[in-house]
Amino acid sequence: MTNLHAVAELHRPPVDEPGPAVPLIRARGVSVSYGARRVLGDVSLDIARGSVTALIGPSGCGKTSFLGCLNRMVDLIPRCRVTGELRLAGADLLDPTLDVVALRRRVGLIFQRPNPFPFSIRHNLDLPLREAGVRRKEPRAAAIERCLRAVGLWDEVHDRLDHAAGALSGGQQQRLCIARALLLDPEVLLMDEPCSALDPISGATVEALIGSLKERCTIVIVTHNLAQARRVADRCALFWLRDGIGTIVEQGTVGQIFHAPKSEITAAYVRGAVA
Amino acid sequence: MTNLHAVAELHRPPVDEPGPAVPLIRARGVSVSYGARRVLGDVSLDIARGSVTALIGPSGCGKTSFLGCLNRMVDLIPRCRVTGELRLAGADLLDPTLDVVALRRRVGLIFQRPNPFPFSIRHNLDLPLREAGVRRKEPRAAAIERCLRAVGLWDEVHDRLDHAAGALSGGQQQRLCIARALLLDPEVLLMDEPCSALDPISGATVEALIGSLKERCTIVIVTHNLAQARRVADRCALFWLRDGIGTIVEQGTVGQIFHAPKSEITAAYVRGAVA
Amino acid sequence: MTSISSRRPAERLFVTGLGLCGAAASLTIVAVIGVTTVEATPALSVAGPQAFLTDDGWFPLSGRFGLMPMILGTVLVSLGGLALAGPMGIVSAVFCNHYAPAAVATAYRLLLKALAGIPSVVYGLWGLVTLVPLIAAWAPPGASLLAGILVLALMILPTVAVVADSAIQQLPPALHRGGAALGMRRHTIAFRVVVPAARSGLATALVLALGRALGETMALLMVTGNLVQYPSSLFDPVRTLAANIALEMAYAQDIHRSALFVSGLVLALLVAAALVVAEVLAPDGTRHVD
Amino acid sequence: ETAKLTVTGASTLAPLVSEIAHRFENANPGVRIDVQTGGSSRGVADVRRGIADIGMVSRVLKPDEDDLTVNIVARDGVGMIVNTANPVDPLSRDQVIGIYTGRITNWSQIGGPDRPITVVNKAEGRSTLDIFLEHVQLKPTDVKAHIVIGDNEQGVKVVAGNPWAIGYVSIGTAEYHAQAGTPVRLMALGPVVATTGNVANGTYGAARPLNLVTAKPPEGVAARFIAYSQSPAVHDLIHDQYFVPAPR
Amino acid sequence: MSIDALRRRRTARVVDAAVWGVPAITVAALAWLLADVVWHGAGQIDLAFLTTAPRSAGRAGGIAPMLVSTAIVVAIAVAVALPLAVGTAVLLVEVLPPSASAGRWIRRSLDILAGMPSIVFGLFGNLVFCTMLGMGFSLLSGGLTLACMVLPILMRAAEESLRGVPDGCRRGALALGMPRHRAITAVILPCGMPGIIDGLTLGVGRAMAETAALVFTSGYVDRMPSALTDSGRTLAVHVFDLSMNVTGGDRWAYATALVLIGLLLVTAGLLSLASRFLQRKGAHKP
Ligand SMILES: Nc1ncnc2c1ncn2[C@@H]1O[C@H](COP(=O)(O)OP(=O)(O)OP(=O)(O)O)[C@@H](O)[C@H]1O
Ligand SMILES: Nc1ncnc2c1ncn2[C@@H]1O[C@H](COP(=O)(O)OP(=O)(O)OP(=O)(O)O)[C@@H](O)[C@H]1O
Ligand SMILES: [Mg+2]
Ligand SMILES: [Mg+2]
Repeated sequence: MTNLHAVAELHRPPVDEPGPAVPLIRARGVSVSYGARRVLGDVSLDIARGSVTALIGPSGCGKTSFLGCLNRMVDLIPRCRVTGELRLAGADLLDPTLDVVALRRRVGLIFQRPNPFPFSIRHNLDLPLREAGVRRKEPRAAAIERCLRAVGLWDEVHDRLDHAAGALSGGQQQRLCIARALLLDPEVLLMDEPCSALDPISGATVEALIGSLKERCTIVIVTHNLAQARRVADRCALFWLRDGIGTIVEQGTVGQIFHAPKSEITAAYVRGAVA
Repeated sequence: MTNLHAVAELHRPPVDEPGPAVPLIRARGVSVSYGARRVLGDVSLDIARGSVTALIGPSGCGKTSFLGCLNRMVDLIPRCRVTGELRLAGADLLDPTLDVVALRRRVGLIFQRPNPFPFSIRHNLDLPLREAGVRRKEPRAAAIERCLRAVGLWDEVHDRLDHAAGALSGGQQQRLCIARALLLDPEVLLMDEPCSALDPISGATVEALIGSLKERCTIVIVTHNLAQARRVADRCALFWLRDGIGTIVEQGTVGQIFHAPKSEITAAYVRGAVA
Repeated sequence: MTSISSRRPAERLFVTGLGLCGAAASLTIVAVIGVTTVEATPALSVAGPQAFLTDDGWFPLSGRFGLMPMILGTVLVSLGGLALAGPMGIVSAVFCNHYAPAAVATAYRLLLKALAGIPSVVYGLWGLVTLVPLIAAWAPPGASLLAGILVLALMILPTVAVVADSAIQQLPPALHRGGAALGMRRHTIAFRVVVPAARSGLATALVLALGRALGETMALLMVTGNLVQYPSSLFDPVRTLAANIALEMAYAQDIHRSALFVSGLVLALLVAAALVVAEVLAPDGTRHVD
Repeated sequence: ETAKLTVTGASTLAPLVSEIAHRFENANPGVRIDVQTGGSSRGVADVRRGIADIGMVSRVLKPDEDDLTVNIVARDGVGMIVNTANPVDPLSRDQVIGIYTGRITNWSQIGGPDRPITVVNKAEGRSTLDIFLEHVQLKPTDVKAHIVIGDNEQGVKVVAGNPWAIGYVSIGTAEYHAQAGTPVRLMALGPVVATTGNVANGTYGAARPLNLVTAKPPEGVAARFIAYSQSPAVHDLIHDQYFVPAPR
Repeated sequence: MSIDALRRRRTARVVDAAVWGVPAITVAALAWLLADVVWHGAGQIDLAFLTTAPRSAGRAGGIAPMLVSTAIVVAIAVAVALPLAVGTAVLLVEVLPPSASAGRWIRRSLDILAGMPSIVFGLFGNLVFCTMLGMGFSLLSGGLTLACMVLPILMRAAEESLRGVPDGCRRGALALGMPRHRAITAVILPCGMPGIIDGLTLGVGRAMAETAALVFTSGYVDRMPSALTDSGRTLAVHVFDLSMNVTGGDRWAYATALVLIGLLLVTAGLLSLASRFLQRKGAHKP
């Protein structure tokens, strides 16, 4: 189910519907500053519909900030400024008049730090569903079970859905947040280190999930686990700090990046890390 | 610098000073319950002075809860109850009259979720130092630089030490918290997934740090990254859920666990994950 | 469980100090209630406690001590005021945090804080000179339950709004971001995520405001008409317990004076009853998880 | 000579006594007079307990208060007021009784427009209430009021804001407001016209005394201060407060 | 667009309108009230009004002694109540376990205190501070009585604010081996400071506005106070007296009220600046 009216609204300045050759997301010279500090400079990246793109790179080089631009979470950070060109299916993502709510329904985000609401597990999942207009109880319960199963959490929590989400272990919270983002069936899913708090088994569950989502969902995943990037991604982009400003030094298919890197930085990074 | 007076206080019921053969930390039949829910049962583990012990296992099986017992952070969770025998250098860690402040200075903890104070970066690091009685400014500044360098954060933040710590990226916050725990030179360092938010480079920095700390510090590290466990740890313990209660299914040297596991669960876990 | 005592002298001293603070704070109420009780004793022993509930009419000089209409009046005015000011205060707090541009929010906050410190006599004068005549033109005598509720609502609104605002401001921003990332609309985030997450702070705001409402004297004295009767509509005058004390204390002597202190005691009981209800309705919130 | 006097009691009297005290202090350096309020009953109680040297009492003393020495400083008449928009004038005593007992509930019953009457009464214990009741020969329990008020100013504002209200307040206050343009009009309580002049010359009966009381016959500074308060030297201050100097 | 979507859009509009409507109503009511005060009072205010003593029972002269008395009484109240309130709040949140009945009783007792009418505080203060403790009518008695009055507001605000401090901060501090009292004073209290300051603003407002409690304690004397043991009339008492007891005092009552409101705005502004400064010094949110 693609949220049709949301798409309709987003398209306000009507543009040519992107064909398969046109990338779903298109970034050109995107820069991000917090106050006077520029942290991301001149990022250009194309993301095709239905692909999985891994963003890798050292800590603090602007990966999270870039994801934040894609669903306009940056709006919530005071003094944060984004420039450049950023389009989703042709629509200008940096347009100040854009309907950000519709955008965020299409573009889900899973945060680096799990952030469940301080309510019960069930209520955490019920809320977005009700917000999306699912009024009846049964379809909500069904969706909740489906998504919890998808992240491998159902068996662990099905008997305590009414307990506080805050009492879950770190990994459980993370998976709860993934499940929550899946509920709305987003068109694009941004995942900021979704497996960082997960053990290998849960991590594998999430990776399998990513695989199964691919058909109906475009995924951008930030990961520090290069092996994981190789396993799940089609394309890969390496962010790097240059003079204190993050940018993309190389991008390409996973094969290219890991086996035939053009830049020395990339070569060193994937080598050093894989070793 | 071992915190001598703290040790002295801790030793209230005088016990024989443990020789090298006696483990520094000794757990026998430790169980943890939150309210009526038992989450950890019958954990027995010995940790030798100067060793690095990795705790691995799936999400929600009680690793964090076990670490919490070792420096009595569990005291802060209402309705949390710990039973069994737990000793540090012979002193009973579950003694309700134990001086937990002295204990926590000896046994540092790095949390799974980075939790910098909502102050400036500098103030985050200044506080524990002042607390430990370092009155003059220069030694504090020196210690701060040393610890920030140790976690590879100095270059990134030295020009904005007075900015808010909360504006750091996820990985930067994580490393800041590691630096903060190092300042006091703890005797035992408990690390709960310290590298989960870190890219391979920063991860390697932290691993190197662990190596360099080994001489003066006993380290217990929870990690989901089995490769990391193999790289940094001497011994390894696998936690597993049995009937909903976490326990240790196997422990031994890293070689044993990864190459000659006794239990099938271990074999499957390390295989599945490494593959 | 948390060990309260500690072996460290500094810490022990600190905890002792805190204990003394707590003891002093709770002693205050003991002292206030104690003084009130001592002063109320003559009337209670002469008339008997039940007289204050069952007597018909309040004519203390003629030995009639019925407080029931005033108890009802106090409850109606306070609940009415709270019913208006509670939601408005919470909405104000939401407004400051999620709707208003920063400058507007700052100005509005300042305004609310000033509102909280205007003497009640000024509210009373305003109500008497502007509000009561308006109501009187419509449904005489004007001075009424309704006037009391409106003036009281305006007076306690800042208490609710300021306390609620600081409770909401304190929530981790991750909460708001989490909601936004799920494509929730602003009002859903505000009223379904933020407000419930701040419920313990909001409960505090309401309790404080209720206390202020029950104890409010001068403003109500000027606008409620102070008639000792059971109101049959919003436009009927009522007298509150606090107004009763202020109205008559100046000339009251002996049993009359003592009977006024019984009003104070009854008010304390009323607050206690309100707290019991509040505790049953809204059990203590827990600490926020971050 | 240094001395300190504490005067407590009626808030009606406090502004006046406070001003007298300032003048007295200026004339007698070293003397300090602290004026406090809290009500007539407080004045009586404080003087009896010895907390205050002088009490201010804005009413006739009760029979059980004959242990105190009374010194009248000024008088304050009580008159009926209605809104200037109200054409009814004059009111007979019977009509007032009818209004205050609930027999007459509409101005049309006494020749006014068809409007319900809003009856404003004072709170139990207030001396103006006592004077009013005594004058119209009613018991407190007979009165059927719509609004109960405390101070005079409140009464004036209620009547000013409600064209169909009737109440009774201090004549001086009402005169001031009538002059200052507040829409209130004084009406006599009885046959004599309600003016401060008639209160002063004693023809207007419905008036209360404003007293300074002491536990024992005053002596020393207290005696001098009371004498000063009763002297013509402070008559301008008494007029300033819209009271009437007491006949000596 | 579906009916459902339309309905949802309408809900959003209605809620948004309500959220803007409430402050609009509040501002309108306040503007109305303020306009009243300004209309009647502004004409009386000039420099002399602020710097001279009142004459003719307040209908001439100024309010200088009242300004000083108000400042002193409020300062005493804050100096006494703030430490008590914060101490009690810390006791409830950081020391006593949440289930402790002592904590519940302390909180309940303060809640009841919050509901007592100010005149009862006045009579209480008069009996206890003025008479039993022999302080007489004085700024000290008044300040102490006010301290009792604002204690519940300060305590509740502080308690709430401390409860809102994220557990991560608390655990972080304790895990660093900070003794509990240091964790509280160095980390938890600074984190909770904005809420405490908000409570303080409310409390100061309440104290500055108080009448009935002060008539019986700090008193009615309109002389410039020269010691804490002197009686002194506060601005709010002056407003009350002028409007209720002094015939023809209305305009001066409004003028005094206007000064009081101005003072409140300044105080609230300063306190919020202080709060912001403290936040900036440390700070951000986790
Ligand atoms: N405060 C709490 N109250 C109740 N239950 C809790 C609490 N904290 C943890 N638990 C439960 O205890 C179990 C063990 O949690 P713990 O955090 O120790 O797991 P963990 O091994 O660290 O998992 P992870 O790898 O996901 O961090 C989980 O099922 C969790 O839901
Ligand atoms: N709210 C903020 N205000 C100011 N600076 C910020 C803010 N958020 C991030 N930064 C800075 O911007 C830079 C990029 O941060 P970002 O979070 O995008 O990095 P990242 O690539 O996600 O790193 P990590 O892998 O550690 O999460 C960092 O130097 C960080 O300190
Ligand atoms: Mg990041
Ligand atoms: Mg954990």
